[in-house]
Amino acid sequence: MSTASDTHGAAAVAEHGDGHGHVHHSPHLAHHFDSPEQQFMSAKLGMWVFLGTEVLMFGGLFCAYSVYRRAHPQVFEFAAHDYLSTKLGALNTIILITSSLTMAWGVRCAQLTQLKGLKICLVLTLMGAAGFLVVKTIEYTNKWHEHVWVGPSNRYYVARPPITYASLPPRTILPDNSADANAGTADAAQIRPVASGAGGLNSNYANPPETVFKEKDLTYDQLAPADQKNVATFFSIYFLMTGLHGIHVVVGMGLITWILIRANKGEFSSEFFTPVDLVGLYWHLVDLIWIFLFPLLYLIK
Amino acid sequence: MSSLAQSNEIPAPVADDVGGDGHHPKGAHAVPRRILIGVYLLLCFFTVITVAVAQIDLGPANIWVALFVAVIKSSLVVLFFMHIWWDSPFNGFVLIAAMFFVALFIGISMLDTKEYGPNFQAPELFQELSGNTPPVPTAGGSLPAMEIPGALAQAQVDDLWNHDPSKGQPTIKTMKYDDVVAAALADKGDRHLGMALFQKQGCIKCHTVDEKDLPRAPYLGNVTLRHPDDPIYIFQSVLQPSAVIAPGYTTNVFKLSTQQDPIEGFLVSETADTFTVRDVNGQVTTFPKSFVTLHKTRPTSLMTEGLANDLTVHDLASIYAFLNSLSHPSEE
Amino acid sequence: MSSTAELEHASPPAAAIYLTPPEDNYLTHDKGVMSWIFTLDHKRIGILYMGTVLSFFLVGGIFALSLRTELLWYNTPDKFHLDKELTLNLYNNMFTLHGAIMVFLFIIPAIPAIMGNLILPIMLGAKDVAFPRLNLMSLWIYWIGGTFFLYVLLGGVLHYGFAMFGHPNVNLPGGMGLDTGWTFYAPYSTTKSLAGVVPATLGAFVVGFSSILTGVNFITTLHILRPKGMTWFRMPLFLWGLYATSIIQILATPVLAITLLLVVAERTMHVGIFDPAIGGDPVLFQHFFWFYSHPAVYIMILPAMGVISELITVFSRKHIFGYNFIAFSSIAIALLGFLVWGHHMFVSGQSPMTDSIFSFITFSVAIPSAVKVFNWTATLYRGSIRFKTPMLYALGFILLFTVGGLTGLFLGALSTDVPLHDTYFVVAHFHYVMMGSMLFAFLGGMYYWFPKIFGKMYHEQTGQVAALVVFLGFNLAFFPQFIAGTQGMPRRWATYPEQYQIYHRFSTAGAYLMGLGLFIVAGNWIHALKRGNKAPPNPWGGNTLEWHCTSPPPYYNFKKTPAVDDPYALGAWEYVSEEQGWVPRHSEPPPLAPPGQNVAITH
Amino acid sequence: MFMHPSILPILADIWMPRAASTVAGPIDWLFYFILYICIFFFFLILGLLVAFSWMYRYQPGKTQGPAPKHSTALELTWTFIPTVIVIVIFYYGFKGYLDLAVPPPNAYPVIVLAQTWGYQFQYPDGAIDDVLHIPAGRPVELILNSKDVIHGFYVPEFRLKKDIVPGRFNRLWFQANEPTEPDKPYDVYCTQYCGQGHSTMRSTVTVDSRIDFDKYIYKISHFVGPPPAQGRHIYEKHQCIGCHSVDGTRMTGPTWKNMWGNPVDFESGPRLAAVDAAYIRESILQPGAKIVKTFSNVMPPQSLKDEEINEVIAYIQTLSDNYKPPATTQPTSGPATAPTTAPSAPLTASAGSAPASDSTK
Repeated sequence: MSTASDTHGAAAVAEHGDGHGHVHHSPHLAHHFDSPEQQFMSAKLGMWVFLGTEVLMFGGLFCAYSVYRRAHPQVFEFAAHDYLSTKLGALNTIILITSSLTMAWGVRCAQLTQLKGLKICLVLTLMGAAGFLVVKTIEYTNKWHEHVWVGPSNRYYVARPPITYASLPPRTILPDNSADANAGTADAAQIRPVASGAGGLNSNYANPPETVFKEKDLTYDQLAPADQKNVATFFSIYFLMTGLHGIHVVVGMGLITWILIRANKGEFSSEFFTPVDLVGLYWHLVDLIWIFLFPLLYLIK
Repeated sequence: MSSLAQSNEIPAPVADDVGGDGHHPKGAHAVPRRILIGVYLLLCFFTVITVAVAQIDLGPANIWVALFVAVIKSSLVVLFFMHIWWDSPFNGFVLIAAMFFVALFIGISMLDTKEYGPNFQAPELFQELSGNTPPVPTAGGSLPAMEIPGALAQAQVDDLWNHDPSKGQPTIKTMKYDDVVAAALADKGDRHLGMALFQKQGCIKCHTVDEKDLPRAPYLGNVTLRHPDDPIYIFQSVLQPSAVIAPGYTTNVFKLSTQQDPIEGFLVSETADTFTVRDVNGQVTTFPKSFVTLHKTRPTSLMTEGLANDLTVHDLASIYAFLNSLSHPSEE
Repeated sequence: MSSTAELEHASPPAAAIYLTPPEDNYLTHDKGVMSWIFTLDHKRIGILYMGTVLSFFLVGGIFALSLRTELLWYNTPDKFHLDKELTLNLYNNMFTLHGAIMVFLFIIPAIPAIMGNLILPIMLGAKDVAFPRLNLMSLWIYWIGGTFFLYVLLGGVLHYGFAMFGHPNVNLPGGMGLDTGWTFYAPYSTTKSLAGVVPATLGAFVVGFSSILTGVNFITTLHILRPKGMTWFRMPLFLWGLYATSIIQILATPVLAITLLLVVAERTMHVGIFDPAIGGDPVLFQHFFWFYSHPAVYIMILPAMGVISELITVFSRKHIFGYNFIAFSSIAIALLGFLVWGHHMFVSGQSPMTDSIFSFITFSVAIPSAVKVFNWTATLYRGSIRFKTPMLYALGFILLFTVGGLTGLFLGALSTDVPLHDTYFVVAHFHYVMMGSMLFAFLGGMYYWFPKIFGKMYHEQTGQVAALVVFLGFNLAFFPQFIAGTQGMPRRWATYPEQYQIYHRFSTAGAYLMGLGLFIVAGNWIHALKRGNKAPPNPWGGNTLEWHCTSPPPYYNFKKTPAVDDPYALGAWEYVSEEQGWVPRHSEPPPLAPPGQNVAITH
Repeated sequence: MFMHPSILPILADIWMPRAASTVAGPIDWLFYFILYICIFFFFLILGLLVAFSWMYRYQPGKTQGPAPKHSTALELTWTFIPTVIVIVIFYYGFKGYLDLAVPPPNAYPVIVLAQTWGYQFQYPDGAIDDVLHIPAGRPVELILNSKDVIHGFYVPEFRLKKDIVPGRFNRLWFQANEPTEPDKPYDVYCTQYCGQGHSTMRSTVTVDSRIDFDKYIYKISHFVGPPPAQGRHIYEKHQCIGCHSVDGTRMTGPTWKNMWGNPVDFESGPRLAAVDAAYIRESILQPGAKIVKTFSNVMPPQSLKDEEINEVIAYIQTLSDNYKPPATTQPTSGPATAPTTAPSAPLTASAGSAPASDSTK
């Protein structure tokens, strides 16, 4: 860990050692840094650490996704296949990748003091982001019209109290108040594994019945009872993931606009382009997350 | 502003414990055009690939392929668009560390939810370690020996049987049902003889009197508690087994599409998609309802008629006395 | 280990002490409220944190005392003929708010945000943290988060205040107190609870971001702003502690953020991830929550360990024993701390396999902790120990941490955890670790750096007496809870079977005693602020960089950064007098500075 | 192999309560094993601190001897020893835990159904009670379900604890060999915070001899009486009693006193002119449908059979002041003669009557 960071200060020292006179007169140098490079590197390190926290934040949602997909694979097949459009997803992927390219290009322009190119790239990136949001809005409105929104506004929303062992089928066929005490001794011992089958115990993690629907597409009725309860959950996860990502896109647009304004004032040059670089990093992270969201949500077949 | 003013005359701290080239400040490397374009084309290419692969059904492999492609794409973005290729390795390390902890988080949470399977039994590993392994269902025919608490030796059984006071009296098969019952009600019976008969007549082969045993017929350890002051019920069950069938002991017959000979026994339990049946040998079978081609219940009990034909009324009463004593051991 | 070699041949400390005239230090540099609220100076931000955090500590403490009072009788509602429903709810609110405020608003920010901000850059020899604006932002974010909690608090006070006089339906929108326990366990928090779960979770969410930003700031500062000579293995151990803490803050807190967002979503939109009624899994919530909240325990204790390492070595006038092992054990604890969250779920229906894995890793965390304790003890060996107030707290810390750590063995072992889980044994255990250890380190550190921060000396004897009172009070309050817990007293109970009453009586008495001690501490500080003697630059003879500048430090900490070497080469200082404190050896004691004129002590 | 606590009697007295289950032995042994380790290390540290503080305290004029900055040998020693110790502790904890984890196949299963704020124990033959009775000397397996939020099941004397998680089926098993003394059952505590009544959510567990247990099961599974008495029985055994009073006092839920036939206001929706069977039935099956004013819905839906619901309704009717018992029905509290189909055991409305099999003999 130390070695890595030590290579940081390097440029700083060397640069400082070279004694470029202009270093101390750089208008962007904060008082507690000794060289623009040091400032630049700390800015970048800080940004990367922050991006790390972003990754972990999304990690929570990915965890929920993984757990539920493992528990209810057929739900994910059914819902994704019937309600998510691969075309729109792929379109959005391309849009984001393109905007990533323009952003990276913008950074390049800033590094080479090509302000005009920088502005063009930023505008293109903004357009990409807007395009992405437009497509997302189309998808969301479709979901709204198909009544597969979050929670109770989802047509598959099932709210019933958690299934209790006492209410499981096996108990109903045991004698009501039994003339037969061993119904409770050996019988119940035999009951347990059976009752824990599909739709039985631990409905959250019950394996779907082995009846295979591979040939034709799943319909809701073909889902195991335990799974039917979780169709709404899939859409919750879908909306949470894409929603949080969408929020990041909106924030990114705000940042890019801010950079654009500063670029208009001609603030950036090969001497000072930190903000452009940082916003670039942020924007690429947004792209990065989508690169994972797309196959996980849209390509379940 | 004051800070800037001051900053001019301040010789600021500088790090000396580091090396590296001073000419290209790290991360400030301007990415060549062709690399940008090339990476972009690669990304688009992989997007097409992943969509295409998703159309092919590889079973569980699909998701892994998709994730693999996603990892390639993301590393392209990280390395070139995000400059890690030229940047200080530590920045990349930060990202990798973050990914690692996400993997950790997901991995362990999945391990738990996966481990917590739908089946109630703890995983075999733990059963072996803890030594509590469930009993293997006995194969057809071979019955595990069942003991009455303080069972009699064969000699004692024979002895009691030979000195049965009621020897020579008319046996039950020569009498009418109502007379037998009436007579038996009058007789107090001898519970030791009853115990001997319980063993000799083979009641014990199916009827358990110790709850630790796996029952193949209604448990009799506390039968007179469940039917207090109702010896008639007991007598009837002995003389006419099929007249009243104890709840849970109706004989079910299932014909399955998967096998030739039918499954016959007591219905232990039933879920949305499965039946579980325990046959007369105590063997338990569970099968999905979808296999069942025919399901009917027998009107008669598995207990054959006339087991008591060669006994006398006194013997019958003795068996009741014995069962009664099982329920009330206190009254020695 | 090459660094150890460096330490051997460390040159004597350069004593470039630069005395700015008293009227130009960071306290007096700018005037006016605005100059504080918008300050970018890490020391001022630290002071602002100190004010806010301590006032939240007061609130949490009041809740603690009131719930201890309720527990004086095993059947409070019946005994005083109170409305049972109301009393129980009130108690649930009290312990929840006590926990939530203490954890999110006091313990977690206390040492990193207060002392980290005040001391870290000076100790490092930097002029400020890497991102002063970000630093100020994290303070403001903390304030915003705190306001959420205050809103919940106000809601509770209104609701129950009116309810006592027969108006049960007076509510702020979504804010009638908080009754879920600070753990927000689903599905109670997401379905049944009628309290202000949403504002409270949002509050914790926001405060979490303040903690994240602080972590980002510290990590960058420690990586980039280390001046000439400050190699990784010349960093004072307090900085190692803060570094480890920052790692946890940036890696764990985001998961808390997403968890709390999910709770809010669950409550408002019924997304069905945690609520079993709509297909969710409550145990999954516990995985989410403890993935943050167990490492959070180390956010609380690691900087405390750093503080103790400083105090022990300075007041026993001796080089810290086993520097590398202490430094690495901090990192080891930080990383292992991420792999043990499941030991909070041994009885929650987690799979036996997972239980066993977590139990094993949990025990492995015990080892670095033990190493630290042994090293601190060994540091005393052949020292010349001065029992100033900070040292008393340090010794108290070692004892309390030993008890807390050892009782952790009971809870880490799978089978003994079963009867002890969720009983007062656990309550006592984590109060010994989080409250006892962390609070003692915090108070010790406050006393230790008080002269440096404010330039005033506190009253020594009062400080020592207060330390003893707090120590006795603490043990009286929490040791009986071990016994109560073993006997089976469950936690979070407002009424309880009579046989436990005796332990609660002791506990409450101890709580009051401790409260008294803390009031003496507060009085001591306030008195010192008003009319304490002027503090010398180095009252304790410490050799870390903050003692190389004036007390209070100038606005830019250092005009000329002193050359750095072994931070624990204490032999380089010698004691002169109360007024001048310690000065570099082989140099004539400096003449007393005439007012308004600065004197440089040159080497 | 167990180290008996009486090695340190004082400690043994104040720590664990009496051990009443077969699983308690190993747990206690490990507990005291760790306890002795803790005591050793605590006094080791304490002794060192005190000794050093005294020997090396600051004395004017006393010069400070040279001391090592570090000693790798020492470091390794006090890294290695704790490692060994914790591994040993982990091993025994792991072993004991496995015995807890896997019930023997012939365990006697009892279903524990928790809801805010009480327990309901269901025996294999369908008998239901709000206190737990178990047979002595026989492995018992508890199957824990919750109707609403997470609860806990904790019996200190058995050293047993498990959370009761809705949607999951946690199990625990144990064997108690000694019957409890009469009227001295063990306590059952809820250990997972579950809201307002958390601290009042308690029950008891009684260990019966085999024969007493059979009698008990027989008694509670053959309760027979006229509908109102049945209703009262359900009221007690299905935890209604936890939230609804029958004497007019306000509890978590509305009182049943004078509820029948009287108007009732709701948090939302029109006022109901007179409480009738339909309303009560709905409130039992879907508690959230209509919420009485000034109350909040903490009641989970109840899974009662139709006849049981009717019996509850019949009982509620008897609670209104203007209730006139039909000439045919007998007073609800008095002994009720059983139908001929049922065993001829005179039983009273409350389950606390004399054991049935006594009266049969």
